[in-house]
Amino acid sequence: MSRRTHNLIPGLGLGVIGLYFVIPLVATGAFSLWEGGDKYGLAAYAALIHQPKLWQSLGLSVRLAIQTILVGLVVLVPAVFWLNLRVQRLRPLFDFLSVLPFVVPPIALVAGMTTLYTGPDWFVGTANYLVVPYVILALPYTYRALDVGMRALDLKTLTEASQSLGAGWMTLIFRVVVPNLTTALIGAALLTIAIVMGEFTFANILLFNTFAVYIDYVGQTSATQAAALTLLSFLITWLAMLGVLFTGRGGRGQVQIGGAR
Amino acid sequence: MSRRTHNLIPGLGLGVIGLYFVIPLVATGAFSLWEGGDKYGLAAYAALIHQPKLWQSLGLSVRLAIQTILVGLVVLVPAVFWLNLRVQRLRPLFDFLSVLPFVVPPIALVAGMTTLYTGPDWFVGTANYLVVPYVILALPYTYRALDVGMRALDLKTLTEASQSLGAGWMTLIFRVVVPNLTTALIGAALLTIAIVMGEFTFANILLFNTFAVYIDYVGQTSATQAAALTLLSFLITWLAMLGVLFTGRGGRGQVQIGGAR
Amino acid sequence: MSYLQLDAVAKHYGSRTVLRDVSIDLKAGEFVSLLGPSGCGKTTLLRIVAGFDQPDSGRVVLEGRDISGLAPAKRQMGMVFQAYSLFPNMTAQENVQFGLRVRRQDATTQQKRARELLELVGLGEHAQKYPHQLSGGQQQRVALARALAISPALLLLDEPLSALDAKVRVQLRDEIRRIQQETGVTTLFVTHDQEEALSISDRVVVMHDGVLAQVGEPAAIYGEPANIFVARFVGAVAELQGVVADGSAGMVTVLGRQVAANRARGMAAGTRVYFLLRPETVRLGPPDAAGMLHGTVIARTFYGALTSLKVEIVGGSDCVTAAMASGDAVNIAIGSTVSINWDPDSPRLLVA
Amino acid sequence: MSYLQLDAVAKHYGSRTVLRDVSIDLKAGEFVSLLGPSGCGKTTLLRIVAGFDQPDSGRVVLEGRDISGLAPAKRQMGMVFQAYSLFPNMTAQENVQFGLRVRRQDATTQQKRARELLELVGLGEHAQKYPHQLSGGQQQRVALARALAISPALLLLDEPLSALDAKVRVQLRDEIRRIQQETGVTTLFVTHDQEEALSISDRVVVMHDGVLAQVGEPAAIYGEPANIFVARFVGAVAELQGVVADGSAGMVTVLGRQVAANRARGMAAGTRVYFLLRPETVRLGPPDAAGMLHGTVIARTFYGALTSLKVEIVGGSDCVTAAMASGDAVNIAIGSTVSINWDPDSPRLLVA
Repeated sequence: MSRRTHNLIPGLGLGVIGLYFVIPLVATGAFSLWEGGDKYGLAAYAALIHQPKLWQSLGLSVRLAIQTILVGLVVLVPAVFWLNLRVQRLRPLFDFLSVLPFVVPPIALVAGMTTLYTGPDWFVGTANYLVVPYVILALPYTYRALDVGMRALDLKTLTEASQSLGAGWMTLIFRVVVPNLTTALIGAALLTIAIVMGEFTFANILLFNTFAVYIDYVGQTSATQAAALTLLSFLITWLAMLGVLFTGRGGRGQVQIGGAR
Repeated sequence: MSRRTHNLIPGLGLGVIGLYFVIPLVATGAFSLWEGGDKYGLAAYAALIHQPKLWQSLGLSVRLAIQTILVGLVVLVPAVFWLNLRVQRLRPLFDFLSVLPFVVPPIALVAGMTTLYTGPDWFVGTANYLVVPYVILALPYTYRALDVGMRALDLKTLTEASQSLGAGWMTLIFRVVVPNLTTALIGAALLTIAIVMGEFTFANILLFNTFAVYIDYVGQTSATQAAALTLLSFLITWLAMLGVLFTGRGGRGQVQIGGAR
Repeated sequence: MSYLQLDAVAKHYGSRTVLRDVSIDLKAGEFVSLLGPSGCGKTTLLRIVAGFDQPDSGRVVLEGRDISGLAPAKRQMGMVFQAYSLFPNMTAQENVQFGLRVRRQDATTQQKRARELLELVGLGEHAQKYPHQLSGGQQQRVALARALAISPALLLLDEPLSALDAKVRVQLRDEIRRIQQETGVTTLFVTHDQEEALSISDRVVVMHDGVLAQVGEPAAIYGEPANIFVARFVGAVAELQGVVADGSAGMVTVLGRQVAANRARGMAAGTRVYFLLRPETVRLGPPDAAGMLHGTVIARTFYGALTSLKVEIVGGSDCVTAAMASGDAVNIAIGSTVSINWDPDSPRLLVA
Repeated sequence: MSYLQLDAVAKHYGSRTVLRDVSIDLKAGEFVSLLGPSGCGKTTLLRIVAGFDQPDSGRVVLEGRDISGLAPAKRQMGMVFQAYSLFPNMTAQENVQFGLRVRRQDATTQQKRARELLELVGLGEHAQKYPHQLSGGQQQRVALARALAISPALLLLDEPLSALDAKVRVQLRDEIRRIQQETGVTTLFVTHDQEEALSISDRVVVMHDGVLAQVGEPAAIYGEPANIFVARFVGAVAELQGVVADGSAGMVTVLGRQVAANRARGMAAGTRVYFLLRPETVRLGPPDAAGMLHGTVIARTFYGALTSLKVEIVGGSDCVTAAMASGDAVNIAIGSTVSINWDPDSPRLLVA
């Protein structure tokens, strides 16, 4: 096989993946502008803007996203730090825990949660209840983002350097670790937003009216409005992802050079 | 903060995460054995075994999982190989593409697919149609597993060594790359199984009767049977994950030592 | 009294013994190198002094105070690491100030001291640069300045030169020695490179498999190796099998010939010895001269000032290496037969 | 006719020029080193010869055939890399056989040849071990055997020693030279270590910023540096500012004194020159002797056989370094005043 052929094949693979994302987007876009027959216009968008439920669901999703980010970081930053510093041998365990959310089918988790929710009465259910599964859902990305960031830092050497200079743990974390992890932290936060904004299974089954649930609800009544919402949802999450991409790029350069051995 | 305190905090965080997984499991297990009143037994399990729909849905999910694995690996192995070998600078783009599935809310993707599905008539829908979104859903894990495996290999040097010895691309891939990636490949496959077995949103909305959909369906008629199925589903996916954990461990050692610099 | 005292320090990882009852004393202001091959325990020993590893038994005593239980942050030791260890988010100056900032010194003092130290390591003009804007050698200089900024009780250097290019390595080595002598800080330096250890140290501690093979001044380590491991590890040496022939006359039988070696005096005849010749003590002459041994030149290696000739000794496959000024070596062709001589004081004998 | 010919090879990465019209000829069986600091283009040049990088212009000609367009796999070049490059899933023997297997040789021939080569690199007993069971030095030996197994048209060595410990590095260096001479394979060796290049090569190519600074035999590179970069990079040298005082008598004014340097003969009076003295050509004497210069000994560095003394010259802050047998250096105390002399043939002069 020549070199050129070799380069074509994965390129083709990427192209196919790309098309899979682009075709539905374009089709959705076109469809959202359709007003029946030969007419195209912004009617679907106009109709949506005046629905208070849209803004309520969007607000709920944003609030949940922020709560999820905070809880996730407070739990994971020390855990991943500790992993990289002292218990490298536990990495397989961490890797295992971090993929559990994909492993335990969400539907099974929901069934478990529903059981608890409808069975014994003592487990109260508010929308905040969703933060727990969302932290779990965001776990793999938050974990990965933090782990990649910390690994690139040569954390062990930096920690020892900082200790030999007399710094305590607080100085170490807030003056050395966190400032060099801003990229990773922002990336984790943006990913969490994307996930929470898009999560449907839990919210739907547990009967909370989040943004994703609202899209589905609209879809049942107006196909063109659903298409318009879908585009909006794409927009929000893609913006979040572009954020990840660009912070990731800047940070990559910084980390790569600074942490080089 | 003393060293001991510091070690306690992340330990606590892990414990909380662990509890979150354990409590529903135990509760679910107890509930699945409940036969009303004070009676406990295996009635729910017995009732399930004789439902042909259970086996049909399980079969469908397994078939979809295998198809997804094959399509995913054929697309991704060359792409990740090419990334690691020639286009390291495209890594941010790959990272970006690989998280798209979380970014594009599944519900939005489904809405897009439904639009295409119900709109123009030329897009035919069979259960195989699900393989496309499932490959996309599995993309991040397959990508990560392959990328970690290939990075640990110092692929560039191995490729150049192999080329300088006169090997072509086929020899390189099948004699050098793949034999050193078995761990990564098995890991990717098992993760894909776990994801496909658990996926609910697409199958439910597109009206295919996969295993996860069946769990949900049972849950609406018999709470105890749903609990039993949930446990079964946990079992399958946890076994798959334990597989990942153990192959991951063996391979880690091999890769670490062999590819050490 | 000794400044730093390592007292029977032992360390095991599982069933593997890394250090067996190692005891070393350092005088104040001394520059001591820990020299040995990979896995000899030298880095573990340094890390125990720094407090990053805990000994299984034994004590680390600094100025009479047992610091074995003290956290690394309390030990007041400046350390330079093998890997580049500067904080990537801080400039060179901020890195150097870090230890002072932790000690809550006032900003002016911090800046003044950081400036001084950056001047000392020759980087006064790079104070505002970030680590990724500095070369590897410059980063290690900043790391040195940072370690010195806290006026450390002890300066610990963990192979700080091994990631650098050969030329930079030699420059920074000389610089480290100069700075250490200027500041007078007691220093412990870990290296696997014998030339590095010999050239930079007041005393060298040669380690092997977790024990001390020899402790002494560079000239003593090189000139009077205490055992065959040290003889082989430090410097080049030709190693022949010998038997003491005459302990009163100082004669040893090597390859069937009696040769002179004053150090055989007093040894019992019949004692088996390693007969060791440093290349620079070997003199080659024309084959007709009355040589102690004869041989054939089989290889020549040019090192710049010196050239070494490898000579296969007649009557065996053993070789000796002779080092001489490159100008003199030009006249001896490969393949030519030569006589081999040495001053009877030169050979070192180690009982085999 | 030359065996390998690099003909005006140029390479740019974006706006950065890595190689500017580099031309080198190798004779069959020659061992040539590419020597230079990081970023001088030596590795890029090697990779262009191997086919892993493409030159922007220029040709690579092997035995009269232009191979510039040939894929790496077709070039029949054995390469040893800086990073450990053995296939982790194969034993040492399988690694060595790999190239033969690709060439579909029969199994018996493969095994026989692999055995021979493992014996050649001294690893006959480790044939069945996997890479992770071998030390770094052993892995590089296997890599060398693997590269030689295909009877390469050219052996390419890309800093194969730089990841190894100092002692292992020297051993493997000598081994590589021996094996190259036994097999007679034409070899191109990349290194940043001048001692490595001088000691192992038939010819050395010193590179600087993508151009050839000097090409020649090790003795010529060391003894007659063509420019100040080579003089500084290869070996230690004291560098003084001089002005030719008398071109017919061979006198140069250095630090206000007229000193002898035969190479000034024929140069116009008033020419500004770098006045270069290698440490081994500097002779120190008692201060009352009629020295060309006088100075104060300010530092002593022990290297084993040799000791170098750094002398600050009276009348300036310039220094010269004198290297001498360690036994002789013992008698000269730090702080003592000495006279500095040299053979008038020794100083090298480079027009500034």
